[in-house]
Amino acid sequence: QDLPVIRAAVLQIGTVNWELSTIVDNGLDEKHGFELEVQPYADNGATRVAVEGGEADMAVADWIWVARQRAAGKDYVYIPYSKAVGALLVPEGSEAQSLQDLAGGKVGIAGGPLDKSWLILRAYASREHEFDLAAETEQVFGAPPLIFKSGLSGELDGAINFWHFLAKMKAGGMRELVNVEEAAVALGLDPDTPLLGYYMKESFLSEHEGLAQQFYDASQEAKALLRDNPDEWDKLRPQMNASTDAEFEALKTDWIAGAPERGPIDLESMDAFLQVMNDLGGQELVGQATTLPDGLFADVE
Amino acid sequence: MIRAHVREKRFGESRVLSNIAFEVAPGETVAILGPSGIGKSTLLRIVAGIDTAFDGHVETPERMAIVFQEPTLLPWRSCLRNLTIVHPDLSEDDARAMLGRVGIPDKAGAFPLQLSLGQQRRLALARAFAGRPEMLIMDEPFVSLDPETSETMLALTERLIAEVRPATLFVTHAREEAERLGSRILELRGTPATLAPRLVQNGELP
Amino acid sequence: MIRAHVREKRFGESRVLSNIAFEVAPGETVAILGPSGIGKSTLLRIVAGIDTAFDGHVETPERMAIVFQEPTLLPWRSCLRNLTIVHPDLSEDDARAMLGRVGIPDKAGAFPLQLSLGQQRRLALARAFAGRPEMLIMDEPFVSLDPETSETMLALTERLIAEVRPATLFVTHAREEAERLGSRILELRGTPATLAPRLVQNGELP
Amino acid sequence: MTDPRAVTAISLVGLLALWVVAAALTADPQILPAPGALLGPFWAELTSGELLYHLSQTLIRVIWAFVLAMALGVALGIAMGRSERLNRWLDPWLVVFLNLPALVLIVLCYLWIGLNETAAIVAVTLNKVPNVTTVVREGARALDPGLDAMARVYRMPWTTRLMHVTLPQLAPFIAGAARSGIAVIWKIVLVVEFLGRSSGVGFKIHMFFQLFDVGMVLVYALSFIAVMLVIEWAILQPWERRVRRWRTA
Amino acid sequence: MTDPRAVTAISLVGLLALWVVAAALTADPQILPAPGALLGPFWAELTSGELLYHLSQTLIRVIWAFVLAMALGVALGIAMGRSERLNRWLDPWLVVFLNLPALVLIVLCYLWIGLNETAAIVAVTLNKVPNVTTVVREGARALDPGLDAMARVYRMPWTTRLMHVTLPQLAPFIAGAARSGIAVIWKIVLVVEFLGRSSGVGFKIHMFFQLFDVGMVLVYALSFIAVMLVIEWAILQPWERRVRRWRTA
Ligand SMILES: Nc1ncnc2c1ncn2[C@@H]1O[C@H](COP(=O)(O)OP(=O)(O)OP(=O)(O)O)[C@@H](O)[C@H]1O
Ligand SMILES: Nc1ncnc2c1ncn2[C@@H]1O[C@H](COP(=O)(O)OP(=O)(O)OP(=O)(O)O)[C@@H](O)[C@H]1O
Ligand SMILES: [Mg+2]
Ligand SMILES: [Mg+2]
Repeated sequence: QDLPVIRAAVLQIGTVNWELSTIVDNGLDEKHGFELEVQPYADNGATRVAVEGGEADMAVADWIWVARQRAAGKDYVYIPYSKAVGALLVPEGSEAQSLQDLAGGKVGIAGGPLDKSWLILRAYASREHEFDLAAETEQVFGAPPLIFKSGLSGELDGAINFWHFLAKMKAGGMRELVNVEEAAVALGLDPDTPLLGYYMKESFLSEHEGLAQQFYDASQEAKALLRDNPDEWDKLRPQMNASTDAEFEALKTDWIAGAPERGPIDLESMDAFLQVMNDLGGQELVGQATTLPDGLFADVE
Repeated sequence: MIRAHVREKRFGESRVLSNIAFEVAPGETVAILGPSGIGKSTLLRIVAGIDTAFDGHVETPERMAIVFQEPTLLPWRSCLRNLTIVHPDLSEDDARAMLGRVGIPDKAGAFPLQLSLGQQRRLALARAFAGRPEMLIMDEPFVSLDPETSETMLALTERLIAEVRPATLFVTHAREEAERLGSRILELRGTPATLAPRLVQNGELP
Repeated sequence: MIRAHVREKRFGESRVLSNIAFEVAPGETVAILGPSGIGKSTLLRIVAGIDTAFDGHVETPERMAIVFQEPTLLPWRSCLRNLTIVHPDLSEDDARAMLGRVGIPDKAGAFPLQLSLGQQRRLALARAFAGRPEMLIMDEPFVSLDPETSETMLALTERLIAEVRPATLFVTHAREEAERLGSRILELRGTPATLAPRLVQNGELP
Repeated sequence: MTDPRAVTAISLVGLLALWVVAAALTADPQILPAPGALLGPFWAELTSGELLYHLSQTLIRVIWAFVLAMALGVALGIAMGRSERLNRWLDPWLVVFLNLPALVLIVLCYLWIGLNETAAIVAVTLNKVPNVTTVVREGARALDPGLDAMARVYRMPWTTRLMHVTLPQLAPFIAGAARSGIAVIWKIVLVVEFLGRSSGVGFKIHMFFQLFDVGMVLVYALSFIAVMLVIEWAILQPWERRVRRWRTA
Repeated sequence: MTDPRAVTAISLVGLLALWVVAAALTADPQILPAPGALLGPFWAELTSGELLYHLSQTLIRVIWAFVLAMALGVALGIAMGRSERLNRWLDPWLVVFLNLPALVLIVLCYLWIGLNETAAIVAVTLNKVPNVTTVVREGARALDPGLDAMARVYRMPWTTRLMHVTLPQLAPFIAGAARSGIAVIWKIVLVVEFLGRSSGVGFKIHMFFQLFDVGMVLVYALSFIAVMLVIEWAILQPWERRVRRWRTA
């Protein structure tokens, strides 16, 4: 019983919990030679403090953030978890047909001015329509639940939110104006880039050889289970906060669609993505990570 | 005209005043005598309308002036302002003159806590005299003063009373003072305190 | 033994005391006289060690008692506690007896603000008398008291001084009081105040 | 209307009525549910033991931080209020710590001390001490010099002086700082909990806020408020009445 | 060491030294950068205009909320402190609003009033008023009844009374509430800004916290603190010295 323990700091309501619960409930952790211990927190910042403070070994973040930290000297290593799935929604009665129609309107953005979906959409608008989305609209940066509510109430002309809120907003009648995936493709980016992932400290991984691969295997097996086995979803339903069957189905479909293919990370498309982000967000977004830092991605397949 | 009838005043269980009735006409000066703790200040507070928790009734003119047993000044305002804040109609020159009359002409800009206690008491007197009160209440106004200053203050009071003719009620422990200023003397006696009979005939209400 | 030599005391620019020197032997009682505002309280505060911002030096015994010009009680503690907090060695019975001697035997449980001003002053006297001070300082201790109570307090003071024989220094405006209690009288005069020459010969330092 | 209990009851009912009206005007249970709608969830959380568990966690933190912050803050406040010299030295520090964002202090505490209970309590205490100090310092500056002289002349030992001369004069300042203090502390505990604890009302409130479940947010917030009301009536107000007796008697 | 300016300077240098030592001990510039490491980013933010823009946004909100909260809080505090009757009616409300989590009030304000400036300022004000009221109420309860009687007998108009009798007595309470008040307000403004504004120091701090860029968090936090130090020295302390003159003269 000397299995290495991975302490995962996660948002209690994060969708990553669905995967982690599946791993623990099905004993996939022990099967792959480690033990998973989930620590719930109420805020993303808290999970990061937990890892940095040595109270946890793993948390979830987007890889640009991890790259930034690594370039700044932290020994964080990234393991893919999910693809980018985002969209800009407009209210039910909106007549907007393209991003240009939002000119003069108010756009609510949950992730702040450096939100990746927002940046991609800005690039897309300027490249496709020669339209400066940031200059032509008024942005309201707010907490995700407030953007959710203001979006539904019609106070906003457009809204970009985290994807589980997007699912609910769509279920509440809002319409997808532009999908971030389409926009990414139009920009020549690989839509399969796993934007979200787990990160662990390299020092931790080197104490347990092969642990990254073992965890990745467990993660992939859980994804497969969830993709192929609807019963697993029924077990998760209590923690999914879906108030209607429609919401439940939407969350489920979107989650499965967001699971990246198994396989090593395509460094080239990652680099291309990073360059675009660097162009858009500049140093404020990527810090010193103007090129892919060495050893950022765990060597998993 | 002050008309007071205090049927009873008690603090909790202890009865302090009982059945005290008197009148003070404008221009009349009534002295109140009585041992320490008998209820003199309490009676003055009732007459001034500060203490309303008693059984009885009191009628007084509107414009009154008071000298408390302690100076009760505004410590955060200069001596001059202590006069002009209370009497907004008083010109600064008149206020300065008033300070001169009570013997602290050089203290206009000083704060009360920079005065000696006797000087504070004189400032309190100046404050009372600076208006033209229809009614004047003073609780031991001339203590803490040396005989000379005390004489000056007494003379000043006499002049004010002669000029303005307020209905005046004052407490003192010095019988000479009472006899000099007072047209009548009320003496409090006993527990609860009542007016000592021999002195009140002409002041009592029917 | 009190030894005081105040070369100068000033408040800002104004000089209040100048070149005042005297001694008070144990058992001796010295009265200070002088008009209001001359600097009597200031001198007492210097001697008591409260005011140290002066030019000169003062030597005093360790155990002292003081009666300020105002009562200066702890308003949030009962009368009894006002005695026992200041004198932790005083038994409750002795404290009650002391309250009796100053004429407020029934006020042990009352708060100071429930007393008349005269009663508060007597409590302050009781507090000073309850220790066995080697040095006693009193600033106009017997004002605000009717003649009878005043007499009682005077007698009480005499008895205490005879028993405990402290070096006593007190301020008064009443010459009879000064002459009755005081073995010597110091009179302050002028601006800045100095000791009036005719009265101080035997008390002056070389 | 003279029975204080009746007044309090009516007053609270009035507040409830206001809430009902606001809820009716809002007409969106997602934004502001009516009071009745919270009874079910409240009961569920209560019987599951969740509510009591998180409430007790938060209370323990609040009590610790409160006691520490008041003790340190009052001591510092008295010292700085009485000594102009000391004040001149420490005042810049006070201003800096007073205005340091809670977030910064909390994160630094977590990173230095670790993500544990000690760090949480230290963070809250450090956040609150400057507030208490500021208020008490003003009180210490306003102390009566007459009583001070009296205490000095009668050679009171410093404990006696503190107990019977200084603290009673500071009582209104301490009462004010304590009452607004508990409130501020509990607000900081909320932040501390959502930034790095896995239990407590703050943790739950933030989580339910992420889910936009205003009802559950209110259930937890109001449970704490109920506790505070009980403390107010059972401890603070009787204590204050006793301490204030000398004024009104 | 008698020149107050020198003392203040030395004291601040000491604080800086403490920081340098702490940074050296931490030995991780990502957790706590040394002061020197912040000069570059500070200069960059200053010259780009970013810093001044966000700082001014925050200051405007702080000033608005401060003025509103102090005015309302002092008025309510005086009223409740003087009238035991009114106090009995309003006290339960006070306790509830005092302990309502900032988050709840802020979110409700944003949802009712909209994601705008008014909502932000109202939310901060509502959060702070109960604190001011609590402290000032204690002061109003401790008012000197002697001066009160004097004001009554001399028939002072209520404005005179307020200006010359009541407020000077409340000055230490108001000063305490104001100083700890600005600090609390600015902390709430931070939360308000990160929950729903697109400008201000709180918005930036939260963004940089998300990026785990402690250096920039400190740049913004310390810039505000610098402003507060200036306000303290240029406005608060001279004012206090003037108001307190009667005590020390
Ligand atoms: N803090 C102070 N600042 C400036 N001047 C002061 C201060 N305290 C006292 N004085 C002045 O010093 C002088 C002496 O004051 P002191 O209180 O000693 O007088 P006193 O002889 O006790 O008078 P009284 O008999 O009226 O009590 C007075 O003129 C007073 O105005
Ligand atoms: N607030 C109070 N509560 C209870 N008893 C009080 C209160 N105020 C005064 N007393 C009592 O009422 C009596 C009368 O007090 P009052 O102040 O009127 O006396 P006085 O005649 O003015 O005495 P003095 O000459 O000493 O000033 C005293 O015995 C006092 O103890
Ligand atoms: Mg009296
Ligand atoms: Mg004097």
